[in-house]
Amino acid sequence: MSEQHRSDLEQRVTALLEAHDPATTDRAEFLRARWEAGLAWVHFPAGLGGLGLPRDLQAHVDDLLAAAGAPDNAPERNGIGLGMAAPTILAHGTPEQHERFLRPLWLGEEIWCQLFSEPGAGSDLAAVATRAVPDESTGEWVVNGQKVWTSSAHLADFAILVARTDPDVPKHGGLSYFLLGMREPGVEVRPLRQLTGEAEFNEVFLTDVRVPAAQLLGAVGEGWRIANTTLNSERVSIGGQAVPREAGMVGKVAQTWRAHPERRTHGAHRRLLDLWVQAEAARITGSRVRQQLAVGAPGPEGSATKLVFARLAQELSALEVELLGEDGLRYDDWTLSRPEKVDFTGRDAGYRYLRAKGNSIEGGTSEILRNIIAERVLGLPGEPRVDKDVAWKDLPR
Amino acid sequence: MSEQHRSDLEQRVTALLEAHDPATTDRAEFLRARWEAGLAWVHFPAGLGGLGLPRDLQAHVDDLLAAAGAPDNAPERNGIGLGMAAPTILAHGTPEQHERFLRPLWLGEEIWCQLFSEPGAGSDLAAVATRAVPDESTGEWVVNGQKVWTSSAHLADFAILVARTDPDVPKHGGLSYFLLGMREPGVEVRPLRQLTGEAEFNEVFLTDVRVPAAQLLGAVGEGWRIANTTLNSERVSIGGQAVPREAGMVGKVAQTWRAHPERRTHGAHRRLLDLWVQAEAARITGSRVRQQLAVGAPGPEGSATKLVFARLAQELSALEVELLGEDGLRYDDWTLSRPEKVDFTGRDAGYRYLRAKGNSIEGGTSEILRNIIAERVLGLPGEPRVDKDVAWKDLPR
Amino acid sequence: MTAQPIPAAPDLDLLPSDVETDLRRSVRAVLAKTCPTEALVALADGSDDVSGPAWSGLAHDLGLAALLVPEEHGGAGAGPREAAVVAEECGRACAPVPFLTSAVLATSLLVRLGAAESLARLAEGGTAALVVPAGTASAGSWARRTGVEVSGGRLAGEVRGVVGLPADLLLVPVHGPDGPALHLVPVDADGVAVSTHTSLDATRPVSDVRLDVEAGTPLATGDEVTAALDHALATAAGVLAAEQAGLAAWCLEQTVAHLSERRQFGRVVGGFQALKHRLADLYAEVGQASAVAAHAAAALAGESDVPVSVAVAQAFCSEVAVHAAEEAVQLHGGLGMTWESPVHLRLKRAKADHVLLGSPDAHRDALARLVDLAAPTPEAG
Amino acid sequence: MTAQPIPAAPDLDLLPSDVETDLRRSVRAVLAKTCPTEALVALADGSDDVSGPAWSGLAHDLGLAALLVPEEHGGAGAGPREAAVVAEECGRACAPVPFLTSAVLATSLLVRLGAAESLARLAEGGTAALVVPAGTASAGSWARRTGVEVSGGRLAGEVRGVVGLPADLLLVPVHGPDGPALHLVPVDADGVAVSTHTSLDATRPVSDVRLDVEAGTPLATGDEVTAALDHALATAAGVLAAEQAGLAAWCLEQTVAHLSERRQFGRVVGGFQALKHRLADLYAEVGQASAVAAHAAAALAGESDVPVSVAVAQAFCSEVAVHAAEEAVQLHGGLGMTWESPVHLRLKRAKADHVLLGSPDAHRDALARLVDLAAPTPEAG
Repeated sequence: MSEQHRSDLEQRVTALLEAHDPATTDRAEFLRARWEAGLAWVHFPAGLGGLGLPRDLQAHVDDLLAAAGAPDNAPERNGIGLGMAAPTILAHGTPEQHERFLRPLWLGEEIWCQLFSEPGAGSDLAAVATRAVPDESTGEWVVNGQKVWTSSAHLADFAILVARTDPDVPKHGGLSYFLLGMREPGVEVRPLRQLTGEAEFNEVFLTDVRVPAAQLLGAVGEGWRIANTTLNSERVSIGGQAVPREAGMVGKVAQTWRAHPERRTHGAHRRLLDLWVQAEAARITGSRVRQQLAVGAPGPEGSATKLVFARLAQELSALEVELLGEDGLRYDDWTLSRPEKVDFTGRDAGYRYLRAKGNSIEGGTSEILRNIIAERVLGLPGEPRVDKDVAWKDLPR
Repeated sequence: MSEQHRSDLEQRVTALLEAHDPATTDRAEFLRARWEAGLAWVHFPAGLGGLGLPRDLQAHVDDLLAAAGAPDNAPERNGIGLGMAAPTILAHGTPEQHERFLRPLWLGEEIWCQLFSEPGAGSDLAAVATRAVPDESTGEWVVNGQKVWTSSAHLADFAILVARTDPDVPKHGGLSYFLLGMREPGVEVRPLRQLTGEAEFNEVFLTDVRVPAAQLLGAVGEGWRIANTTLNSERVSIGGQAVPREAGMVGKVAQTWRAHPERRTHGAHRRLLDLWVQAEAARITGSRVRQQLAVGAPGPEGSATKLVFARLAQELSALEVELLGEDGLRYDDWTLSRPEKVDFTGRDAGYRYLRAKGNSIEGGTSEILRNIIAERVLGLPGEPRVDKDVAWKDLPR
Repeated sequence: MTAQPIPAAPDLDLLPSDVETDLRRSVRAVLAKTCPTEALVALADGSDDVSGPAWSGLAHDLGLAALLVPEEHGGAGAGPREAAVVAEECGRACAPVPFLTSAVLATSLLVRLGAAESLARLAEGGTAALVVPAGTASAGSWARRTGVEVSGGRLAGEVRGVVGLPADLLLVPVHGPDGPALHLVPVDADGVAVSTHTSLDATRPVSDVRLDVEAGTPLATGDEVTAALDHALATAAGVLAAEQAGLAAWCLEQTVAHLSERRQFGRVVGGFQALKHRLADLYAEVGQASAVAAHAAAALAGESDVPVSVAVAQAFCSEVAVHAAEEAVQLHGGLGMTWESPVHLRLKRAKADHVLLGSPDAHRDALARLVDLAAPTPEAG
Repeated sequence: MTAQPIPAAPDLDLLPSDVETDLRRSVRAVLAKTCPTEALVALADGSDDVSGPAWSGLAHDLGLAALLVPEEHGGAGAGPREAAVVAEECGRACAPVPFLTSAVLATSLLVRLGAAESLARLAEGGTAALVVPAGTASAGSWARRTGVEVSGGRLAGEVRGVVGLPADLLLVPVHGPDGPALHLVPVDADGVAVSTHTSLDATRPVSDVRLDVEAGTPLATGDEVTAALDHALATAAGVLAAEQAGLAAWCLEQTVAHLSERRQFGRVVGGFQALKHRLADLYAEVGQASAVAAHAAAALAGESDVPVSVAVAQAFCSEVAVHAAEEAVQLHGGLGMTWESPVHLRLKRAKADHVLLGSPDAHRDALARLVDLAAPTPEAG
């Protein structure tokens, strides 16, 4: 069956390439043709850039097109759009919303960001205080609040937003999910500088921002459930690629070790060997997770991937700074910059050390991940909840 | 003032020794004379073996008497009696109870044990299920239940007992505190063998054991409050002595290292040095705690002493086993024995490794100690309690 | 400082085959029946009602004594992946059987040296033991320690700390006048004295072997012995990692089960967050241990990347097994300290396994050489 | 293998005197006023409104530049215990002042070498810096690295990674033809080039110093220099432990305070047990760090047990400070990652302090020699 799909797909790719030679076709035109051919994301439905095929066939299409020199849709520029907004819109949107948003999203014509976290709602996302109130006269929603840790907000055209529409019910039930235009009046984006000196993220202040009724996703009060679709998409997208031995942080440290015999100490040697083993164990575990996914039998081990990655990144970069001795006391650059993605390997050890601290906080803290493993994988009881049956407005804050 | 106390005490000691030359006086007679002189425990009241003086003066008396070759009351044989039962009886007992119990306890004529823990009430002591029911006809209490982890039960004449007298109120309120005769009918003591092969402790089965009304300590329902007096006495008694550098477990491991150059590896060397530093840090911290106590200003650091001790004992003994290579695969003796105290240094490394596992469980688990530090020292909130306002009999078990 | 590239990682199949899954089920059933906790505990008191039935179940009922014996010698002709499955179950059950020492270590050595006659006897249920100190990780580490010498036509010497006894046949590597040689000595030969110690892990006791026997003709000599020892020790070390991974998984599962039942302070103890977080961390470790053990078995089966894969697996799984067992004892509270508890059996086995076939430190030292992470020069540090 | 006994522990007074308690209060008040977080954060952007007022407060208002200068040279004539109190507060406040580098390290060296004139200038508020790599733990570790040479009547060479600059006076140990010598070089002398780097810890920047100056007469030469360097470096290392203990205590207190305020899931976050247990463990570490730092200061003050006490304090407190700062960042969540937060300042300082005056590894290596725990011989392992 899968072989049938593959050969069918290969024929479609060949047809696309024959009709639109990448060497002579304009990039935008080629991408539009790829969309029309259902080769954008083959697991999406026909008519929406896909063919309704299994998700894992996409990699094959991408490989074939890349080999032929075809342009791609610059997915790194729209990670949240492709990884989070698109699957959520597909799952919970109306046909009109599918039509309006998915194509420009995939083509990279519209960039997306995510307005979830708030100063008072980090790990406890359901505590968001940003309010969305209907304007009876226009049918629009009027949004007020503050969001934080928003990557790409300064580049984005749209945002997926979770906001409170009913403060009188317990917190999970009073949320709704919106598609908010980032170019609308009342949206103010400020860079959020981090301990590295950079501002990868933003704070977003929303003041009487208007959202058309057609940009409510799902029903009023369904925001929590829909947000979980988004967050689960995020987890799926982590750790998908095969990794060679000594890739990433461990390779950096190993290179430093090899390059500086004069810096070696027995203490550092033991830590290096121990971390090398741990990094290799994590790599092997990742391989097995991918093999399980490939045969459609995902194991629960994947849930620990991020936890382990964060710890290793932190311990390895800490060791690297120490290996450098006095040179580790330097820093490459504190200048405020606004990188579009994290450049772990292009900068110095001190940067890696500081930036890696975020690995156990962003995208679910290590503490929350441990809760999730303990409860969902090991089946241990959840925390006693004091906020389940209390109206949001009555919760202590 | 303290100087005045000291010289006064020295005179009393001299008088005792003159009247009862240790070289020629019968041991029991000497001890009785010491009791009468108020030199048994100087911080106890006059007439009960003491003089109502500060507790820290006792060490001076003990030193003077030991230097004169006087017999002591073999305190190691009655640790629970002296360390836990006596202060509790003094604090909560009636004059009649003081008269009846304290003198034979101090003299070592009556040995005591502690009947607190149960299979279902370990860390959660207030959950004890052993019942004490009054027999209206005789005024006695009738006790039924099972206790565990009781040291010296097979040697003891009396026990301090916490039992439930009212199952219809929340659990902390339904407990009472008794002085139970261990030679009474219905008391069955069984050795409780541990992973070391030894049975340091016992299980005690209580079947219709009768306790006279006069052996209820404090009021009915006060058991929880009184038990806390006992447990606080226990904490005070831990870690009281000055410790030389490299004493205890760390010394054993260091000796093994020095004795076996052929076993040395760089990995073990780093761990040894790290643990040596940690052991020295713990020793220094203990010194400061003692200095604080000596000037009457106990710091909160003492609360972490047992936590740190347990971890170090475990890590050091683990390293020692590894240092021994194949010799570490041996064990000295699995034979069931009933030692009266833990002999950490007289046995082999494997024994130390296994026995040290108990250090983080007995006398308050490390988990409970962390709770206590977090709540009482750092002031963080307690766990959400689901059992505070529920009648004991209605709690899930 | 030479820019010698580190060995690239092969792409190995880490998922169990259907055969392996069936094998696991069979082994688990046999061990569940033959290895009750009471009987395992009684081993330390010198009462053995368990090792016979357990080995009989594996060796005779399932034919696993001959798992690695080639078919032409009457065996199953299976490989390290299947052996790892069996070992993982032995680790879970804390089984007192010579599977690792005889059916894996000794058998691999005999297979490599083509000892047809001995293999046929093992295939029929006989057992063999390699007479080296238990912590031996490689031919090199064997050669660095004193042992049995051959001179005047006799093998003589003492080897302390040997595992796998009792066994029918002793495989004795010796330092001979012309380099290493491997001799086969029946355990009942004149001049063989085996003294078995009181052992920390009573499910795999340790012995001293003293020999003063007629040398006879060695099975093999020279580099062939060295290569075969390295092969057999690596195979056993990789399979031991699976035993450790199985033991660790059992500890995690038992602890979660216990804490899901036990109540204190009116709550299920497993619901206390500090314990949940420790168990989540342990879960991550145990999952990785399982993966690296599978990787080592696959590397051994494919004869690719063996040195690195085995060293990683031993360095990692030895530590995880001990950590899992220590956490299990602590989180079972007083109950885990009692003689009747199955938990301390795993603690003792994990601690002994930590020494077996090379400590994690020794395997990390091996890695330092394999992946060009050289130690400091003596002047430094 | 020689039965050389390990140094016995002296019985040192570990409790603060009333003078020390008053001193602590004064220093804390000055630093609270002069070191606001915004100003400390701005240092990394090259804007310094803080180091001048902070040092002025300590040096001029409290006279602490001259804390260790003997009274006959115009100083306070205090000792390491008082210096440790000041350093502990500097660690808490993350103060960008040359107290450790000038008032402790350089001053101790000048006192030991009897440099009356220079000491008088330091007592008036001048600053001095020892021109050695920041990680130098002893005269021996200084001697193992290249540095400034003296030849043809000139001092020439480069020393990379120096802390304590800017300073008025450079203390330059050199490798001369007749062994070590110590030269005093005014920072404004011809041929002195100081280049200060962008530093991980902007509150204590790192510089490279290049010298090509007239040699003049050294302040001291030979073994006297070696002994004085060892004394000054040990004093500074012991006092640095107090800085680290203070920094760690601040991190713990701030984290507890933050978690006592912040709510998630309807509960005070500090009430979640997993965090409580981590904070309890950190509390134990921080308390021990404070005790071992006090012990090192007392040992220095009493000139007994200095090498062991200082090595223990550095090995222990360096790690605790980093651990406390890392936990503080993690447990402050996203907030701790922001540029405006005071928490990351401590992380950077703790990580830099870890290198300063010898890494924990270097101090553990020193202990190995001091307490007869010899490393493996090269053949082993």
